[in-house]
Amino acid sequence: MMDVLYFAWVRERIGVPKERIETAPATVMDLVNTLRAREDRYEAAFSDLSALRVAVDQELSDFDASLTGAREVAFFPPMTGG
Amino acid sequence: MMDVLYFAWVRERIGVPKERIETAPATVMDLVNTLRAREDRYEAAFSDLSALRVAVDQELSDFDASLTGAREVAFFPPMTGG
Amino acid sequence: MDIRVQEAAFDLGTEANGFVARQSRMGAVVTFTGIVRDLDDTKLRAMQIEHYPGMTQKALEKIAQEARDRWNLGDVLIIHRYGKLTPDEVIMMVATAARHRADAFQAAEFLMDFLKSRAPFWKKEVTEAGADWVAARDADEDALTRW
Amino acid sequence: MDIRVQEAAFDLGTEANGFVARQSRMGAVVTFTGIVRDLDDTKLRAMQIEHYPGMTQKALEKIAQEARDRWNLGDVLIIHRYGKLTPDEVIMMVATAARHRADAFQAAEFLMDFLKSRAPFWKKEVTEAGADWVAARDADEDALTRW
Repeated sequence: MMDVLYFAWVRERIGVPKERIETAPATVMDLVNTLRAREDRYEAAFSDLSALRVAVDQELSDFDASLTGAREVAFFPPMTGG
Repeated sequence: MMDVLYFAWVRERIGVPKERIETAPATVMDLVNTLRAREDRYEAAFSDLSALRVAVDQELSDFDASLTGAREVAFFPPMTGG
Repeated sequence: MDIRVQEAAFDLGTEANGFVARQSRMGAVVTFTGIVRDLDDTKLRAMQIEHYPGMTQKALEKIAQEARDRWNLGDVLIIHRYGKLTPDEVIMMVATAARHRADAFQAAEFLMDFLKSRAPFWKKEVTEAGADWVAARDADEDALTRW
Repeated sequence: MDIRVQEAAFDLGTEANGFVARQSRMGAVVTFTGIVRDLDDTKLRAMQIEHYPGMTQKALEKIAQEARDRWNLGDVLIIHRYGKLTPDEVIMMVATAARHRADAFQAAEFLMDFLKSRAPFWKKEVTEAGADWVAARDADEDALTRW
């Protein structure tokens, strides 16, 4: 069980800022595939992974990172601070 | 005829901030040699030219620069602004 | 380290003076300030800044600590706003203090380069034509390679 | 260009805010501030800054113009004091504005590098042990070679 967060246009495409996932995907990529299989809005958000960044438990991470023990995963576009 | 100005420790060693020279040295080096020949305090100020900088008519210049038409020559140590 | 992520406006001048006053033995202070501007003549009305509340403070602290490890610094200040800003408002600032200017300059540039691409902020510009997320610039990602 | 050589103290915060307010379309502002500090624990009592009145303003204008020729800048501000300053007083500041931060940072560093070694200012430190002219640092002369 983990929280999945979305920011910026990822949030807008998926339509919610946050949701709880009851399955236990092994990696970020497994989580992405689980989500993509759900509905078109997820497919639209995740169609180009090179345009996305991911954080696991609030640390920047990679799509092949393990989710063992992870409590929070966030997807968002490249950051534009400053 | 030209004004010769001294700044920082050059001014302190020579003892005046400014003086008028009535001769017409051809180059900065000629002016330096004329001054060195005068008194010990000039010799003390000009003994190490690598420690000095020169401006001719308020523009940074070199010791071999011509003084033809120059109205003001200034000698000083390397600058320490900022 | 003084790191603040806030919705409220802040005053650059007050912060810069306060930062200088809190240092001792640091002869050089560099500040960077980012301001909402209508750079491309799009009749910019507002800039909406979204962030990742749980992560932002930690990400900025990590970047600031990295700067302190790399350079001989006094203090580091980062203030970054989120929420709705209008043109000419100050978005964010960093300040660095060091004994000598090279450290202060390099640390400030480093903070800005990492803050741009590694701190979880996203900007949306609201113009006459609609609202659009600001795209990350390749130059910003490239800027990281020099450190 | 706003270039001021003055004996009077000035307020960094007021100047920084004023500089930002006078820009338009410039999203990035960098400032550098130099402060009198007792860097080497010599019980510094004062810093006496001498300059070459006829030349200083012209030299600073030339340096500022060179920066404007090299980078895509909005405005440039330089304020440099002379006379007697006491510890923790602000000696000088530069500010640069640009559309993007790289130009603002590079121009500010360039201004400082040239101002350090090419503007006719000389500093004398008055400490418990006496008064001594500050020697130019080799690092400051070397810094010019990168431009």
